[in-house]
Amino acid sequence: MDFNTKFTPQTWPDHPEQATLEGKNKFVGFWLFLACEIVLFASLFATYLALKNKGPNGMGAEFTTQALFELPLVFVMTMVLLTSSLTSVYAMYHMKNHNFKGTQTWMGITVLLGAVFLGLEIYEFNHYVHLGFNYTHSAFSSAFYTLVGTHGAHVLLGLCWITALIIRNSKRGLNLYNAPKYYVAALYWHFIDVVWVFIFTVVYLMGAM
Amino acid sequence: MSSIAKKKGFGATVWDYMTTVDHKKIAVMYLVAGTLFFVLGGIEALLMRIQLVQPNNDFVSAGFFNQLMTMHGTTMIFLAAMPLLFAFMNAVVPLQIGARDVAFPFLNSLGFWLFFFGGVFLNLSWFLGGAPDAGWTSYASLSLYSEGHGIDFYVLGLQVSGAGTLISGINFLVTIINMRAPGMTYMRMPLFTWTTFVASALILFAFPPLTIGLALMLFDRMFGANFFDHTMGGNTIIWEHLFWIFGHPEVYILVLPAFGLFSEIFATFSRKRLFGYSSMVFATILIGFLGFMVWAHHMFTVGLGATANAIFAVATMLIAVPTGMKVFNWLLTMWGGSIKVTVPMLYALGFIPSFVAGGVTGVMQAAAPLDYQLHDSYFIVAHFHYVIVGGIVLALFGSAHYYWPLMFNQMLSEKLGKITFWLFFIGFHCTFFVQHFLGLMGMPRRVATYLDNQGWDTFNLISTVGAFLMAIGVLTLVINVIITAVKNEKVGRDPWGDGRTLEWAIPQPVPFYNFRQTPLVRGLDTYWIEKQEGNTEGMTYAEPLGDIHMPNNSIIPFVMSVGLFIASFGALYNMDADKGWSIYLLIGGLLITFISMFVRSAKDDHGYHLHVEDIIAEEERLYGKKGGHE
Amino acid sequence: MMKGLKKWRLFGLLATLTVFLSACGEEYLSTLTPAGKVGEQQFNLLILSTAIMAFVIIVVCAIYLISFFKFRRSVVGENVIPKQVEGSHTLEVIWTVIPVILLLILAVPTVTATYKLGDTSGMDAVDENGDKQALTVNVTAKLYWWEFEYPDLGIVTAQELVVPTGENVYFNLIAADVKHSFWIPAVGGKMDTNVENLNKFYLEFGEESADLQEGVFYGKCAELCGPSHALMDFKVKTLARDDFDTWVSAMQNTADRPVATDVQAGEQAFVDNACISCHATDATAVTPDNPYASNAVGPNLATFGDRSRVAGILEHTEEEVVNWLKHSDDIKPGNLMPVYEDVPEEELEAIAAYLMSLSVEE
Amino acid sequence: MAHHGEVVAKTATEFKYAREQRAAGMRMQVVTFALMIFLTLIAFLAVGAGFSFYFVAPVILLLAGVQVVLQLYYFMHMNEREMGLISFFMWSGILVAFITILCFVTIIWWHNAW
Ligand code: HEA
Ligand code: HEA
Ligand code: HEC
Ligand code: CUA
Ligand SMILES: [Cu+2]
Repeated sequence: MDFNTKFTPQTWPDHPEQATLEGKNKFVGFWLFLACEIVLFASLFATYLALKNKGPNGMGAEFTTQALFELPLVFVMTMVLLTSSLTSVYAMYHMKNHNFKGTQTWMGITVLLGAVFLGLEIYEFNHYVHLGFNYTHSAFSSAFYTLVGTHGAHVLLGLCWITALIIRNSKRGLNLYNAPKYYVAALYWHFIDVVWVFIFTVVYLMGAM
Repeated sequence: MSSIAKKKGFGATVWDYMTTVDHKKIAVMYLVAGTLFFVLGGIEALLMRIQLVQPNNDFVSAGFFNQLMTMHGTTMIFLAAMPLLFAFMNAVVPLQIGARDVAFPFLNSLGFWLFFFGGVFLNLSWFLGGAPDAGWTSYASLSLYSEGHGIDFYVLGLQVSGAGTLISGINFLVTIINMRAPGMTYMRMPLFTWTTFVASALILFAFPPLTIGLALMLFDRMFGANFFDHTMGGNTIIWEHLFWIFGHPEVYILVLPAFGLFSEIFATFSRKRLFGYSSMVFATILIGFLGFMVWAHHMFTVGLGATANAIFAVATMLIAVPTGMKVFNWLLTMWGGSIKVTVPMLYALGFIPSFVAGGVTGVMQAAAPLDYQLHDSYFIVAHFHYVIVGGIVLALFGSAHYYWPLMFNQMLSEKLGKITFWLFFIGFHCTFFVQHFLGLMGMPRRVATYLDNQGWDTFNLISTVGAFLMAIGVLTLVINVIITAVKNEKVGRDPWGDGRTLEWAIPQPVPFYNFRQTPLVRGLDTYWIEKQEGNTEGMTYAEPLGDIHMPNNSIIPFVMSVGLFIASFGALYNMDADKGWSIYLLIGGLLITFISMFVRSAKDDHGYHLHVEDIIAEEERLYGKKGGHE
Repeated sequence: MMKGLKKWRLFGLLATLTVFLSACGEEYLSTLTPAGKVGEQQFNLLILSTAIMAFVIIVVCAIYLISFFKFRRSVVGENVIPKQVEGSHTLEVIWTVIPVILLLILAVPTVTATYKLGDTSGMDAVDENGDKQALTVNVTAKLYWWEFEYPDLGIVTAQELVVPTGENVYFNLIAADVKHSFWIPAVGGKMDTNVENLNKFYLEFGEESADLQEGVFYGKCAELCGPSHALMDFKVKTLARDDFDTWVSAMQNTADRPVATDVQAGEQAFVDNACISCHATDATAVTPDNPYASNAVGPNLATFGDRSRVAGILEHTEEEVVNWLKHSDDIKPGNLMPVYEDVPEEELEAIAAYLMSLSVEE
Repeated sequence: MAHHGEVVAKTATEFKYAREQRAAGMRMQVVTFALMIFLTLIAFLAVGAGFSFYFVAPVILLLAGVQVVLQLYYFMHMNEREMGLISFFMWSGILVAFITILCFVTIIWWHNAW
């Protein structure tokens, strides 16, 4: 059983992502990477919380979270991203059933939803900048854009990655070489969602109060 | 396969190293690069010590001194101590656990080249307008105020090399989790593997705060962000926390593998199983955990409030308990053993009193109100050189002698080794012991000079003399290496005679696939067990001789790192208004990196299979006899 | 009986340590010769912890030496295979419990002292008339000099802190540019001057500084702050309360001090060269605080004649003042005062003489 | 390498069983998803309703915590066997994250006495 083995749904292993040593390494390594990302984002969250609403000369910033954030937009973004998490679960479901077309399709839908999310975020940032709340405006603005922007950058990276996977593998079907790749990409996508849960809670909801 | 048919010639060798993914060759590269940076950092230290030899000295200017001091600390920690430890981890850990290579050979190479180019980038600052000068801690207010590009070199250089470290850390974790030979349970892993494991876990959690801190600093300097600019609502204490949340675990990242190395040496040369193995493992993990709860002991005088100081003080003191466990276990390993004083053992013997002395001054500093006096004084400098030089550097030198036969199939001269040890050891105590008193006598650290009549002159003189003794010691080691290389006498397997762990069971020179057949591990100290049972083969095998799957060499890690190296210059000069061209460097560099990444992911790389005939042929080439099982 | 002996031994150890440690260092600078309650408390912690640590080192070294000398291969025999012991639970308990006890002995006074030294509530204590009881000093650290403002007394000075002995003196600490750290080793441990927020702490000055070698305690900047970090010294003059009160009234009367005739030329030069734009010569010229640090550009020179050093480091002579005016950038690299190389020598000398005359002491 | 298993085909019953198991698992995932949507709604509504910050903040943080656990344990399968070590690392990361954030929301701006 190796990369070149051709599988049928009946012969496809239960855990294709971990059926080879390489796959298993990738799997464990990626989880560890995610553990590392937790601390990475924690550092950004911590910085954001310390600098929230802080402006020139330590006074309150001229823009505050209350004045700035618009929850309806955030709500839509949240729903879109949560849904994309489910669609990637569907993709993995089909992957485990050795249904390549299903995998590709659901991954594709995930990418589309991710792109919508990213579009909304860009729209949001653009809106704030037009209000005068740009990156160099205050410590608060720097911290806000850096935290949310880092998440956005992760989304962007995820989009590129999954798109590349879809295209690169479009002609060859599932095998033990690419199954782990799909799997960790899906993990990554879930993690992006996890981070967003905290962003909408800590940044937007708690900010809007 | 082609990689067996060895190409000859200098160019081919260089190319081989540039593209290699073999952990043993990467270990050699870490060793060479780390040593170069160590000597560089040492020379910086010597220059500082010359400047401080007498009051009001003007051997170097104040600004230059600050650069020396900053680069000395940064180089030693990031570019010397850590890579040298990585050298031994790479050389030893896969062999200790019975693996053919690390989990991600490609990433292993990438980790090295990122570290290397990050380090080169940082050091090029000397020639490009001045090195960073805000201390290795680079506290935000001063580092934002600092003119020129020094701090930018620091930020970008550490960012690049830090990425390499993180990659290596994950790599070791996965290797140890997934690649252990059959029978090698967690509680049978040699202690160096265990400490590598825990240190890598610390890397996993400690480097992200540094990455973020550096990024924020970069954004402040490059894009006008305001994280640390208090006039815009920023806060410099954020940097201090981020730095120390990283910085404190970092010192355990350094010292834990050193502990592991000494554990191997103690057991080997006491001819005895490591005393209290399971408590050693437990202590290692506990130190790792506690290491994340104490960082604010570097910030007692920052004004965090009495409660925070009290909590962090007590938490810090707790670390003495697991560390003490280790010390006593080492002592009890010797107790009842058969101690042979070889050069590695000499280093281990020198380590105990030196490290304990450094450790206990650490506990003194943990007493917050006392630290109000000690902080930022030479007492601190004494403390951390006692633990670092007395712990890590002694471990590195000791292990260099210990593992030299494993890595190069040659033995360093024991006679010269002893001379090295005594010169270095005496020099070390001479340099740093008196610094405790300098600190107590009111001498702040990081001073480029000092006025006379403050009672500090004699001790500073002694300290400088000691530094030169250390330098002579290091030179002796270098000479020893050269002589040994020229002599080129092969020593073969288990040259110390008392090897206990799997790495000593492998025939020398180690073939590039490490184990012809994956070994079966039947207990702690496998090789010792096999030897006791009279197994001349040195190991029991878990599988019949068969094809071996090997990874392909690749130049991509090198190219990717070069790309980031170039991009770093672009980012750096992009901060100057008059250097419009820099943006092309930035984009070009990033393009190189991204394209190589793309090539890597788009081009399938399944590695290759080494067939039984190839293995037998290779063993014949190496050992001159018929390879493989009869 | 045993107990008594042990106590006595401990005492003996402590006494020897104290003598040994206090033999090092200069009285006006060393943490080993504490002058004041804060410093003493910290010194006591030093002695206590050193004793504990000495004990630890002795125990470790004892086991170490015994095992080394008893179990060398040359002693036990070349071919002996030692017993491969796994470990010992009893021993493990022992070497966990004893260090924990030792640490407790250290931790209790540590925590107590942390809270005690951290208690700055006395700063705002008032008597029945609503007057502040304790002396408060606002310290602003700047690239490479120190300003000391006495907010309740309406006076300000620089480079040399003057304080009364025998009472708690409270400090508000801040930096105007980059982070520094305020440290008077002989009197008590340091505290950082941050840029974004006030730090508070107190010290107690136990003895008058007049008897010291230069009549002052030495103060240091203990946080790297640039090229002249090493030279960012200040001095502390401690006076009995009465003398301090006298000094304060003298300070409060520096506004319209007559200038002695022989230095009037110097004063003129001081004004003509626009020194006055950075340096006040009036101790009541308290610069308005921005929300954070004081706004003063250069040190207040109202008591320059009373200082013991020029710019914190040079000898206090007129020649050195002239030297400073001509070469301040060499003397303290990176400092923010312009150089006056082109001003005629006589003029500089006159300025020096004038500055030396600025005094509030007899 | 040593880990090469043989290609084994499932029997028809095994195959059917596995399929059904996975389908059941997928239904579970959809329930999880519904739950997450529901929790999100509650969080937004709680904020919209304008209760006191000190009441709402802990509640929505708790909801976020629950959601994350759902994501990790169901969507990302951290509940499965052989995930012990990985859970250990994830929770260690969460611990470090927690301490970091706790520190930054407390002592960063608390400059006062030592
Ligand atoms: C390898 C590196 C290393 C190691 C292992 C340590 C180990 C320890 N360090 Fe050190 N430390 C540094 C490197 C290291 N340190 C560096 C580089 C700095 C300065 C950074 C800078 O500012 O530039 C620093 C600074 C530093 C400070 C800040 C000082 C200041 O700036 O004000 C403190 C304060 O608590 C401290 C404490 C400790 C403690 C308690 C330990 C403990 O882990 C020690 C534990 C060991 C023992 C105690 C000995 C063995 C134990 C026994 C024999 C048992 C019995 C003992 C007792 C009961 C006490 N260290
Ligand atoms: C791994 C860490 C490490 C190591 C090994 C060392 C090693 C040494 N350090 Fe350390 N040091 C630090 C980490 C380290 N240091 C850190 C983190 C700081 C704080 C920086 C800061 O404040 O920001 C510091 C600061 C520091 C100071 C205080 C500076 C100040 O506060 O102003 C001093 C002063 O004496 C000093 C001295 C030394 C000396 C003499 C050695 C010696 O052990 C060095 C011995 C080595 C040599 C002497 C090599 C010489 C070799 C040759 C000459 C051979 C030449 C050969 C060929 C050409 C082939 N160091
Ligand atoms: C731009 C502002 C500026 C001007 C103008 C200026 N100084 Fe200064 N001066 C400073 C600063 C800042 C320092 C503190 C330097 C240090 O110690 O780092 C200082 C320090 C001094 C000191 C040492 C103070 C002490 O307490 O020890 C003297 C004396 C002095 N200046 C005299 C003068 C004279 C005389 C002139 C005019 C000829 C002058 N200064 C002009 C800013 C200025
Ligand atoms: Cu101011 Cu150092
Ligand atoms: Cu520390």
